[in-house]
This record gives sequence, structure tokens and C-alpha cells, in this order.
Amino acid sequence: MSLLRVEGLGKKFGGVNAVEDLSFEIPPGEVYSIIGPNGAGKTSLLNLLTGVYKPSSGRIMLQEHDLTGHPPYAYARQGIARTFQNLQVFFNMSALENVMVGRYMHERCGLMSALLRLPRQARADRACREEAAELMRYVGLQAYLSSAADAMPYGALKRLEIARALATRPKLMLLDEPAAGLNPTEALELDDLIGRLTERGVTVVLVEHNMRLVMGVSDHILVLDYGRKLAEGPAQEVRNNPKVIEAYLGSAVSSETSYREEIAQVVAVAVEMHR
Amino acid sequence: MKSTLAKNSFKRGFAAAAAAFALISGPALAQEPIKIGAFLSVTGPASFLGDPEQKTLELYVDKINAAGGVLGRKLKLVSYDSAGDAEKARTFAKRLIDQDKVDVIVGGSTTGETMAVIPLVEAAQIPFISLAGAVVITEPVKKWVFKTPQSDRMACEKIFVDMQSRKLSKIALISGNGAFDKSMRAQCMDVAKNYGIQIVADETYGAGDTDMTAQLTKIKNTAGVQAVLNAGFGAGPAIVTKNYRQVGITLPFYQSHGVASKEYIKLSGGAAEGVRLPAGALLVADGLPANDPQRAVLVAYKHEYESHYKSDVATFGGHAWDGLMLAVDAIKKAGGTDKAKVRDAIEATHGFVGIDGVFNMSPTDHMGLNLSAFRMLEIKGGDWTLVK
Amino acid sequence: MSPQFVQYLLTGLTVGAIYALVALGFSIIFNASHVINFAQGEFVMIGGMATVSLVAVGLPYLLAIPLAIATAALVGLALEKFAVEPARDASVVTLIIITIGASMFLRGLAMLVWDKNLHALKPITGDKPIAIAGATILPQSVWVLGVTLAIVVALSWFFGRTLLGKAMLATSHNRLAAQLVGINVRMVLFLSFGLSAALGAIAGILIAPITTTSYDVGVMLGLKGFAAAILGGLGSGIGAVIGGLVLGIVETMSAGYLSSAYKDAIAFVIILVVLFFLPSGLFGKRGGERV
Amino acid sequence: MLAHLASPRTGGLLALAAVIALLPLVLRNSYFYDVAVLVGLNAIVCIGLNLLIGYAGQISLGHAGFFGLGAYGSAILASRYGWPPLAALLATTFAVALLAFIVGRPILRLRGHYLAMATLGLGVIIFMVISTEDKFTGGPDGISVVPFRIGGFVLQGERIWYWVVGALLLVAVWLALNLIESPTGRALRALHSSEVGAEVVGINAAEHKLMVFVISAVFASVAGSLGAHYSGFVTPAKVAFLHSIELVTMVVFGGLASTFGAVVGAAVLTTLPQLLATFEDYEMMVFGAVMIGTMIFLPRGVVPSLARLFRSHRSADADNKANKA
Repeated sequence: MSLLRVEGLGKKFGGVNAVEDLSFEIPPGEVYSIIGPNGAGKTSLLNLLTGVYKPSSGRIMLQEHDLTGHPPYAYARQGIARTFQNLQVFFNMSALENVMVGRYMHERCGLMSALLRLPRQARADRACREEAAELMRYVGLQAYLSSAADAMPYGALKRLEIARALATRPKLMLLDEPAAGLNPTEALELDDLIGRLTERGVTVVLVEHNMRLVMGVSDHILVLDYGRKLAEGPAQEVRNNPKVIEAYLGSAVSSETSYREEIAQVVAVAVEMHR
Repeated sequence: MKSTLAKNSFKRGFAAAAAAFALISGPALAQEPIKIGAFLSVTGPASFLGDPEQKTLELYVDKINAAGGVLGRKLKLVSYDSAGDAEKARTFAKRLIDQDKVDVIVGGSTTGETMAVIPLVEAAQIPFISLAGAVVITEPVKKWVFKTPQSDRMACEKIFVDMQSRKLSKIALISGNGAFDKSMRAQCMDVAKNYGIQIVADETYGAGDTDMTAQLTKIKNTAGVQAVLNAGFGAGPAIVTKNYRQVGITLPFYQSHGVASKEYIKLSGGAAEGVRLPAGALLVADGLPANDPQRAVLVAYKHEYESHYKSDVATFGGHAWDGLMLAVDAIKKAGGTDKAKVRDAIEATHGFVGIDGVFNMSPTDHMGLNLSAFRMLEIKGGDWTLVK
Repeated sequence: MSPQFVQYLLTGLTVGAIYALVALGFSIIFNASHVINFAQGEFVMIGGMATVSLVAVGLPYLLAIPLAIATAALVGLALEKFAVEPARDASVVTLIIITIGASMFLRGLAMLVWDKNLHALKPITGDKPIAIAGATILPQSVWVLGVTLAIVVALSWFFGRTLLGKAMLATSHNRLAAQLVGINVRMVLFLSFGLSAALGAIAGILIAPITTTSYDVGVMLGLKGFAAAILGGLGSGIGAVIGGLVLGIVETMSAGYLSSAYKDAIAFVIILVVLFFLPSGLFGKRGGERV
Repeated sequence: MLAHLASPRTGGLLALAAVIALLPLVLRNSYFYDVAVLVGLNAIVCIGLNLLIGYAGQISLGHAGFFGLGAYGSAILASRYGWPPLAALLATTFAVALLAFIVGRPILRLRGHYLAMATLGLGVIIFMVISTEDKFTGGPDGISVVPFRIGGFVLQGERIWYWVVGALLLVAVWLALNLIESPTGRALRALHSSEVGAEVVGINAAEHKLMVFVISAVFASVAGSLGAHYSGFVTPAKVAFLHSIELVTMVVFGGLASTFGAVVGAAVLTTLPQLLATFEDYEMMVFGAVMIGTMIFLPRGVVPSLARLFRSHRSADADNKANKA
């Protein structure tokens, strides 16, 4: 029984196919990686899998729920969480509040009890605060418990997004290039964090250019090229697939990843300087 | 304006010095000034009313003081700009009553501002002379409220009488969507049947509109229209007048007393030729027969105003002249500023020759004017002429 | 076509052409800076009032008009320099408030420098109505339409053919990229205020003979111009022109055939309906945010 | 406990309560009370509007419309049809909420300047209806409103109104602070910063925008109703576009996303015209210059900018002390 099933998924922008006739299944409890060169449609696929884009064709099923065409919050409510390549941190709030927002779905409160701040509401708020703090420690952000989000370094923000996603108590977590812009030490810590996520019972979908990370943690790998499936299978198999090696890993990847990493570094520096 | 400002603060300083001096030198110089409070639409959409009103008050308060004041006391004008906003008017009226402790209030350039203030002056029991036109101000009569301008109903009646004499019975109405316009429109519709007048078209334009040919084309194509009446002030009537000629309507054209200033003729260019309107006699002051009871007052005011401000006199400033002089007259008669006595004196005004007409107030009439206060004018050769 | 319809159409086009000129001013500044300049209407006022006062001191139109346009352009440049530039990094709402403050300041200043009275300008070529298919149009309206057309042509040449125009266009598409290829973005921003102020002034001069002008004439025209720019799609030149004309025609047709009291309301209802189906106006840039 | 008192919530509320309680010491006569009441009513509108603009990041240039509907609804029901004022207020508030709910859905799909235009248009339409339908509304000349009475008790006079509005202002601040600190409030702030970021944690952005739009409309409507009874008169000026702009200016001036900022903004910009009253010819210029100057030098608005200045000052002090030690 797979956790997520995608059937014949397609997305067109104008006349261009960003994703085309894609089918795959993600088994529960695994780390499932999606790789491919720039413009292969990886981020488009993530946007489709979280309802940010509406598919032009095909279906997306989470367990028995058909989520096709639903808005993003419906995906979240079924247990799909994600992080973003271009950070979508709430910079107008504290770090802790960012994570508390992640708990939103589990804080169902009526408007009246919110406006009047009934005792029940105050209690729930304290609990929420504690759990959010717990999650921040979990992802290694204990140093930022009282920070404003707009005062945190880039690497910490990436982890903040992970903590926020975790706060939704997801079944499936989609990480969009979590290692981009991180320094090597931070990237190494990520291996460990992803490992711990699966231990928590969260299935992880990883979109990443850092091949060391991908090969280290993945159970299954999906290779995309021009929005189509180039190859898919257990990590070991994909690594040895001659087609993949030829088309992707062989020549392009080394130069491409280093190029991307450079860009990411520049961006990270730029972000720092911007503050 | 700057000079008045400087003058005001100078005066204030002088008053303070005088007050300090009075403390030392005893009661002889301790005469408190009589405080005239005013709130006027000096800026904003009704500034064409408030501006000449303010200028008139300033001019004549200075003049009266130069001539020794009233009952040996100086007048002091406390004036605020309510900018046509009823809420502001209400707050300023409160300020005049509670903070400045004025003896009488003259002002309220527009009906909305006046109506918002009435509950306050009634509660505070202070004489209040409004400079706004609508009949609702003094009908029903409110104990402390008077007004000087001819009402818009009288304007309608004056026009309809003229139409009757020209055997015009089916007319089209075009008005702006401002307070003045809408109030006059309602009054005209109300009294039309008394004069056998039928309103067969009723069009509206907005403040700031740049073209009224659409409305006028509609009127032109309405069957049976014999004359057109435009209720409004400011840029609207000037544009209507130009568009009227543009779309080629040749019917008799009436304007309201809202355009009773030279500005209208200038703005409309040649298009205003032949337009008729009811207005106070001020505009034709020099042309009045020598035996006209108002002539002397009108000519004096007109020349005083025009030589002082170097701009054409408008009937609206006349409302303020009447308001101020009625108040001064009443204070003299009452022998002081006791509010109840002043009120009674205003109510007893009889045969007072003002700019807007000859006032005969009574307990049932707090305006005191009749139709003779309006003259029917026609624009000929770029100037006002008296009809008949 | 009935003469009545032709009359409404001609009137609508004239009114719409003015809205279009004001809307173009909004669009030019928006493109360069993503600022909605709520003082745009004040440029219209300055154009009209400056011409009136220059003519009053005896200057001929040929001198007064260019001087008035230059005055407005200078005010536009000053506005950018002293009010918008110092707040470069402020939020959109903050910038809106700044431009609203600027519009009040300019209106207040105009009231002091000039006066509170209404003024008329003499039409450029007389005021004898021209008859067209049973309808009439003032010679001044022909001027309005002609000048608007000429300005649209000139602007499309400016943005399509000249280096400065292309630089301004590039800046509107991608500020960062424009900066990287060496465009002085700050200069572009500065000039855009001057240019749109000049456009506003031209509109103000053109309509002054028809509608009269005064210190507060900019409020309503600014509002209508903004509505036209939004209807057409912010930042789109053709959108601003079409938006203006549509707004003008809708207003006059509503006044003619439906209700003159509600013509503005009808125009706004139509704008709301258009936005409901086309959330970026008729010709605005489509597409959501990148994630 | 002390820390609790110093929190912006409790501490701010206490400070505001103290100001309201002590202000009468300097309010010399009923004119001063009158200005204070107007400040309070404007502040209530601004608190609601700040939830929409400052916290949820939407904009409305048409809130005077809701204010006006509240005022006219109460005026017409209570004065023309003789409803008890409280019933009129409640019915009006409900109707305004319903209207906001119905029009909010399509309008709030728009963003930025388009949203500004749509709300502006909505305000203009409401204004036109109110000033045209003079049979009900009295047209541009306005309409008189009966005093507010509950049972046999009549609310009349500035002093009574001062305490009533003061209490309501405290309640409004308290409600707003509660809302902001709740999951709903966090959701609003989140969608302000990143709508997609909020959606993927399960927040229905459209629903929240609509909710806060309705809430802000209700704040405006209630303040409008009360204001109408207080002044005893309403004119369409309170519904006009310029009043909407005035309200937004108060919010931005005081500080976006600061409930106390909204109060300060309302207080400053309501009293400023009173201070400038004797300079009528310069009033507009000075007002405009104050707006520009504040926004340039305190771009976040008065309260947040000053708070930031104060904080950085304090932390610099703390640093100094630490260095010395």
C-alpha cells in the first residue's frame, strides 16, 4: 500500500509542458528523492503535489483520498507538508510563532473563543508554544527560541521551515532543495535530520541537487527530465542505471551542481547582507 | 491671508496686553470684547460661499471696531473653517460655545453644517444666525436659530413666477448631486404644481464632472420641454451653460441664485448670454432706482468690499453682512450680550435693511424675507440686468 | 446610429481621452517604481492653474502652455526627489500615504499661491460647435482627442525606439536586471515622475477651457484616472488608454440611457465586474508569485 | 507577575485604561470631551482596519462606506422608523457584516492596487447610494439622529459619552489583542507575509481574509452607529472617499500591525486639525507635510518606529553596561 499515488500527472503553462504524464507511487516511511537538471520540472512537481498548482491532467491520491484540484490547505489537512526553495518564512513574526503557525490545524478554535480569549484558549496557546519550542530544539534551533524570524541566518531559516512543516504533524513531508545555500557542515547535519524524520514515521520527499545527500539518504529515486520520468527505482538501481548516468549524472551533474552551489552561496551571502 | 493671520496674532497679543493693563488700571478699561463666533466653509467644495463670508466678517468687524465698537465694547471675531463638513462644524460650534465662550454665532455656510449644529445651539441657548439657504433651517421655527439668505424655495417660486408670466409650463430640471443642488431640486419639485409647472425631465450630474452633454441631449430629445432650469453652483452650471449652447438647445434657460457671482459669467464665456436667475439686488446695486430702500446699503457694501479685496462682490458675502449686522443691531437693542435678550431682539427685528432684503422677523418667521428679496436678473452683454 | 448615440459616443470619447492621459501618468510612474502616485491629479490641476495665471499676466498661449507643463514637470521631479526617493524601501501602503500627503500639500499650496476660485481658459480655436452626424462637438474636444492621440503615438515611439524609453521599459519589467545591464534605475524613476507630471499637466490644460479649473480639480480627475489605469491593467500603456476611453464612454452612456445620478456608480460596478473576471484588469500582467 | 504586567498586552491595556481614566483631569470643558470622543470612535474604526491592513496585509480604501452604513442604518432605523437604538445598532451591524461577507469574497481575490481600487469603488458606490436616495437618507444635507437610549436611560452629553466610548475602546483593543495572539491571528499575520506559506500549513487564506474583512467592517459599522447617535446628525461626508483615506492614514501613521499604533494614529490625526483650526489657509498644506514627513522619518508608523528606537537604545545601554562589567 503506497502513501501517495500519482497517475498521469501533467501541467501545462501556456503551451509548454512543465510536467507531462507522470505516474509514480511513494511507499510510506521512505525517503523518496526527485532529481533532475534545472528546468526538469522538480519544483513544478512539488507545487502540484501540494496543491499550489492545479494539474492540467492526471490524479493525485494520498492513501484513499483523491486530492486532485483541491487547494493547498486541503493537502495540508490530509497530512502533506513542505518546505520551499525560495523561503516562505513569515518574516513579520518571531521564529517561535512561525512554528506555532504550523500547529494551526490542530488548534481549531472558534472566532469567539479567540476574540474573548477564554481560559481554554489561553491554555491551548501555552501548550502550542511549548510544542513549538520542542520542535525548534528538535531541528537544532534552540539558540533562536526568542529570535525574530527576520534576524536569523539563512541556514537557520531553512530549518525553521522544516520545524514549521513538522508542526503540522504530516504524514508526508516535501523538502525542496533543503541543502541549497548551506555550508558543508550544515549540509551534513541535514543527513541526520532527514534520518530522524523517518524515524518519527514521516515519509520524506526530497528534491535536491546535492548528490552526496541524495545518495546517502534515499530509498527510492525518481529522475526527471523535461517534465518526464527518465528513471525511477531503488536508489542503488538508479545510481547504476546507464541511461541516468549517461543523460544526467555523467557529464552535466558535476559542473551543474557546483554552479548551483555557487549561486546558492552567493544568494545566501546576499541574504545575509540584505539584513 | 497671511496679513490677516499676522494681524490676528498681533491682535491677540494686543488683547492680552490690554487685559494685563486693565488689571492694573481698574474697571474703566476692563470692558470685555463682544465675541462673535463663526464657522464657515472657507475651504473645500463650498468655499465659494465661505470665502466671501469670511472676508466680509473680517472686513466689517474691523470697520466697526475702528468706529468705536458696539456699546463701547470692541468686537472680537473667532472664526473656524469647517470646510463643508458637518462633523467639523459641530465640533467647532462646540468649541465656540464651550471654549471660546462667544456671545453669538454667525455661520454655517451650508445647510448640512447648519443642521448639525442646531441641536447644540438649542441646548446651549445661544443666538445663532445661519448663512445657509434651505427652508428646513427655520421651518419649523427653532427658538435660537435664524437665517439670512433667501431660501431655495423662494428661488424656485421666483423662477416659476417668471415662467408663468412667459407662459412656460413644461420644464426640464438639471442639477448637481451636491447638497445645495439637491435641496433646491427637491423644493422646486415640491412647489412646481402651485404654479402649474410640470417637470418633464430630471437629470443629474456629479461633482467634478467634466461634461454634461449626455444629460442635455436627453433633455433636448424629451418631448414638450419649454424651458430648462439648472440648480447648482461652482463649475457645474458653467459647464452646463456651455454644453447647453453646444448641443443647440434654444429654449429659455434659468439658473439658480447659486451662480449669483460675476465668476459664473466669466466661466461660461458668451454662453451665459440670455440666462435668467433669481438673485439678491446686490448684483445690480448701481442700477437700482434711487428710491429703492436697499440701494444705499448695497452700494456701500459693494464698494467697500470691492475696493478692499480687489475682487468682484458676490451675494454670498452679503449673507454674512446681514448675519453680522443683525447680531450687532440686536446687541445694541438688548443693551448687552445677555443671550436671551439678544435672541429676543433678533426675533423683534423689523424693517432692517440688509443686503439680502428687508428683514421682518417674527416668532413664526426666523428668516424675515419675502419674495421681494429676490430680483429676476438676466445676463445681457456679459453683465446682470434687471428683468423689467 | 441615432444622433443621440453619436452625441454620447463623442462626449464619452472626449471625457475618456482625459481619463486616459491621467491614467497614462499613473502607469508610467507605476512601471518605474511600483508606486501608485495619488498626487497625479494635482499635476492636472497645476497644468490648468499655471496656464491660467500665466495667461493672466499677459503671456500668449504659445509661451504659457510650455511653461505650465515645465512647472508641473518640475513639481513632479521635486515630488520624487523630496518625498518618494527618501522612502524608497518603505512598504506600498506607506508610499500610498506619502503620495496622498503630497497631493494634500500641493492642493494646499495651490490654494495659497493661486486662489480658491474657478477659472476658465479661452478655447484654443474658438467655441463654435462642430456638427457630426446630428451630434455636436466643441473644437476644444477635437483638440483633446487629437493631442491624446499624438501623445499615445509619441509615447509608443519613445518607449519603443529611444534608448531612454527602452531603459524605462526594461526597468519596469525587471528592475534588478535593468540595473545589472547598467541602467541608472534611480534616474529612470526620477524622470518617470517628470514625464507623468508633464502628461497630467497637458490633460489639465486641454480640459480647462471645457470644464474650468481650480485648486481642487485634481481630486476627482485623479480618482477617475486611477480607476481607468486599474481597469486597463496597471503598467500597461495601451491598457491605460483603453481603460480611460471605456470609462468615459460607460459614464456618458449610463448618464444618457440609464441614470445620470448613478452614472459613476454604474462605472464602478462595471470596473468591479471586470476585475472579478480579470483580476489584473483588461491588459495587466498575468501570473501569480513564483514559489 | 511583573513580567506579565510589562507585556505589551497587559501593560498596554493598563496604560490605555490609565490614560482614559486620567484624561478628564486635563479636559477642561465639553469641547475637549467632544474631541476625545471623536478620537475614541475613530480609534475603534482604526483598530479594526489595522487588523485588515496591518496584520492581514490587505488594503481597504472604502471603509468609510462601512462606517457610513453603520451611521445611516442606525439613523434611519432609530430616527425614521422609531426602533430602539440598541436594536437598530445590532440590526445594522448584522446587515453590514452580511454585506461585507457577500462582497468580500470576490473583492478579496484581488491583490495590492487592484484590491485598493475595488474597495475604493465599493466605498464610492455606497456613497452614491446614500447621497442619492434622499427619501431615506436626507441626501447630501444629511439626517438627524435621535439620542441613544437603553430602557429609560438616555446617553446624552459629552461626559457620559466619553466614558462609554472609553470603555468600548478598551474592549476593542482587548478584542483585537486577543485575536492577534490567537491561532487565527497568527494565521492572518502568516498570510500577510506569505500566502502560499500559510496555505501549505493548512490555512485557508481566502476564508481568513474574508473573516478579518468582516470583522473590520463590523468595527467600523459599530463606531459609525455610535457616532451618529453621539453627534445627533450624519452627512454623507462621513461616507466619502476622503474619509476612507483619512482612516487608512490614521492606521499607517500610528503604525501598521500595532493595535496601540492605531489608537495613537487616530488620536494625533483627529486632534491635529483642531490645533490647525486657526490657520485654515495653511491647514491642508501642514497636514500633507506632516503625513509625508512622518512616513519618511518613521516609515513603520509612530508607535512601532519609536518602540524600535527605544528598544535599540535600551539594548545599547545594556551592551554598554555589559562591556563595563
